[in-house]
Amino acid sequence: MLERPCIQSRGFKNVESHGKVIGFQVNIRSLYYRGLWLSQLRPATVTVDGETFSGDQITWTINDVTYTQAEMAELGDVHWGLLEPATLTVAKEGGLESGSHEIEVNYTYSCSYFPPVVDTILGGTHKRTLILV
Amino acid sequence: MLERPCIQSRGFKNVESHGKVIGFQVNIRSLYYRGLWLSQLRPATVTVDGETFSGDQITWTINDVTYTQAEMAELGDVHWGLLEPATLTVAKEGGLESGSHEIEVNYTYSCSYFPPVVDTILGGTHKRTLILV
Amino acid sequence: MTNQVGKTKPKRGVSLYSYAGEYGVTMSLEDMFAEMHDMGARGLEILANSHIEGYPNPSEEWLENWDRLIKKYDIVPVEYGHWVDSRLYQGRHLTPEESYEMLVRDFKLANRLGFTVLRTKLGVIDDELTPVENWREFIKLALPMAEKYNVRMCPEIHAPTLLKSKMVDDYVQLIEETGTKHFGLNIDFGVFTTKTIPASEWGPNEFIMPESDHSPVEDIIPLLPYVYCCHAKFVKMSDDFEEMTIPYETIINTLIEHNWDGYMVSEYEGPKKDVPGYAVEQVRKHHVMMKRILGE
Amino acid sequence: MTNQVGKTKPKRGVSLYSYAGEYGVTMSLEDMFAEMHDMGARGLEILANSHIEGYPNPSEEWLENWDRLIKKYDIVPVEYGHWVDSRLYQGRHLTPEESYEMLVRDFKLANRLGFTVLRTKLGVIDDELTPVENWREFIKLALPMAEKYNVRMCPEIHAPTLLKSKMVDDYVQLIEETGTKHFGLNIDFGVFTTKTIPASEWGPNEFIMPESDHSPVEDIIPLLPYVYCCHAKFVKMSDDFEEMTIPYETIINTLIEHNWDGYMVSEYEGPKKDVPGYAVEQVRKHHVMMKRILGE
Ligand SMILES: [Mn+2]
Ligand SMILES: [Mn+2]
Repeated sequence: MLERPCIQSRGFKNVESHGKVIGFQVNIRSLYYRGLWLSQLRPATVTVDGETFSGDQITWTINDVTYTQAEMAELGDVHWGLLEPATLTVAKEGGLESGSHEIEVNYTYSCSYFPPVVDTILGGTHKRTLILV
Repeated sequence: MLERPCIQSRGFKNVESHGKVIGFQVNIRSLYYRGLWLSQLRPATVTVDGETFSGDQITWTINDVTYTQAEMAELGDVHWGLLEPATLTVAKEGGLESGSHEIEVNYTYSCSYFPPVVDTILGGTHKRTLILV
Repeated sequence: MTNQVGKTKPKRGVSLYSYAGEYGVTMSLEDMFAEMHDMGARGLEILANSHIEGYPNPSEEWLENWDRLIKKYDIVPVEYGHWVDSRLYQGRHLTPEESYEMLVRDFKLANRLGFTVLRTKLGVIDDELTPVENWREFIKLALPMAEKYNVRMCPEIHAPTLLKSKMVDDYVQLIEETGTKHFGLNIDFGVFTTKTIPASEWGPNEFIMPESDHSPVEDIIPLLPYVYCCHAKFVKMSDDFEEMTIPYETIINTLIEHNWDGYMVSEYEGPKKDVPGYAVEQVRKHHVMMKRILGE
Repeated sequence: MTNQVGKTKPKRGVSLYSYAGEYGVTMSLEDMFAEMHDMGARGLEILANSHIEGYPNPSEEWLENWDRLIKKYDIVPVEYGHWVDSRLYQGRHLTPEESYEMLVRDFKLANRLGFTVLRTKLGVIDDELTPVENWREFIKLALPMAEKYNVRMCPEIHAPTLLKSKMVDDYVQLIEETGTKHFGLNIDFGVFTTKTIPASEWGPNEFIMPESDHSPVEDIIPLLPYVYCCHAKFVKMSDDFEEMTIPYETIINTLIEHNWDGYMVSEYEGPKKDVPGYAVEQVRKHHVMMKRILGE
């Protein structure tokens, strides 16, 4: 099952490419009561131990397909379901050290049946301390 | 998933036979960390709103097979797994009324790697208020 | 009032929205169906975007499991919640053609899953929740396909909207003008709210519906021919099985008197949805109440 | 001490017992495997009676899913916990033949699932945890089948038992007398406990292990040839990744010095197992510590 918070502890790890650690990954689940089309999402930022990442430093992997945040804005027919955690991959050379890390994830999304003003309000900042082994 | 308490709310209902309500059912899960052979179990009692049922007034249904409590004492090769709630069917003519009910379930079980004295101690009484629709 | 045996009556169901705080964390789709079965609440509302894994393209495996669960728990698929997400792309609204495509995609899926009523949520353009300007255009465009796939599009009439309002008049006008049986209304009983619970009962992160004017229950009567499903919205059940904010006895008796026999699907929108088991118990209490008023 | 690169070292794993408070409620088998994968903790201990659905006769479907998960999460099946439930029937002990049958049933299943070490829990007859009188008889009876199914039966040496004790001597004697490679020991690091956490940290319904004598770490050295797996028991990890009750640095360095390269499977036995996420975080901290001491 998913963990209750937005930020999941399962899936938190460094990622390697060609034998080099190129970043880290953290999984999130949507706390909204319905799934979202990718184009409804506004770009996320991820802050780890005070350092903030944004834009093309972050990709989203949903159902085994990876998207840049720029691509997502155009994808009105790909859906992020409630049972599918999204993997945020954050480009950070060398990754994170083994130990405790303060993670913050921020994003908002549009909701057409609410007044237009909510599109930059729904969602928000989620925080959790995670342990990287 | 299972609910955390021993006494589950899902599955609480009256049971009919040939158009007559002949009793009620309540599901329990084992809170012990390992599953149990049916012969390890000591007969359960169920108390509902102060009225206690025991012995052959109660059957256990595990994995779609129903056992009397007398039969269970001899079944050393049938296993009650942790992911399988047991359905206790309690014979009570007319069943229970729609509304709120205080349920207590009591049973113990043997545990061979602990001193023999624990066989009447492990387990015990579980209580929960359930709503019958 | 004693309800006569044999008379046409509203039926009981559940919107799975009620269990939103547990879904995926402590309850699966099957767990929610099992709850309904225990309560004799046969009528199901799902939210397409929430409860269909792989939406909008569920796998064959998921569909087979759906069929199995519907049968196992004796569920009647009633209402399929979906959205025309008009602000799908930042900076513009969907065109009528895009909205049409979005609707038809859901007609097909709803039909495959056995639903005949759609809770069709339209995008809005202002704080008064006025629907997008081109709604008539794409709804009319979609009517033939709604007929083909045997579904009724029903905007939800939800507080703060009143039953006597321009919005409802506009929807009724479209129905009468076209004579369609494939566009109607979902009435959310929240429009009849006469009381609120103390703000202190809500948690710090919970959304509290602002107080607003309410409609008298009798205002539903002229609309009933167009009402294909109701949201039996509720906020708090007392320990003696009374709902604390909405005049349920009057509502249900009005529906009975006027021979309305659709489904009332429980929609829990009170506090503590995130507390495991809390919403589940609230829905059970809600059905004890409805069963008593219905004389079941 | 700096651990030399390339030297034979103990390996890290997890006993799923650690997640007992979450299993079936907030975690599935797959969730537990995913946790292990995140931690690079490849060695798996299951408890047969807990983690095999349909035990002792899992379905083909379950077995196929097992194989898929083992592969997907790069898991090494290490230790299979099982029991000879000597008081299976009220009023009598199992006969040697019945115990033998119970063992062999598990040999076959363990072998099918890929395990080579068994944590074989024997029934006891008194408060000192003396094993049943006929244990030698059925263990010897089972040795040929253990060889056939490539498994090692290992009673767990667990506090309050000491490493220098008649019980351990008896087990070692059987090994030396028979020369078998299919009977050995599992050492639970709880035997090295030097401190306890305050009783106030435990909840009202939690079992607190009574204090008892402990073994010095070096007492494990002569036993190492017979130790096929260790329970890396722990009770509390501090926020700076120290275990509060057991001298881990000494234990792991002793194992390294003596070239013991089996699996240490984390076994969390501290407070708050029922608090979602708590044990999960404790196990992660435990692996941060083990990784550091191992110099990984
Ligand atoms: Mn509603
Ligand atoms: Mn142990």
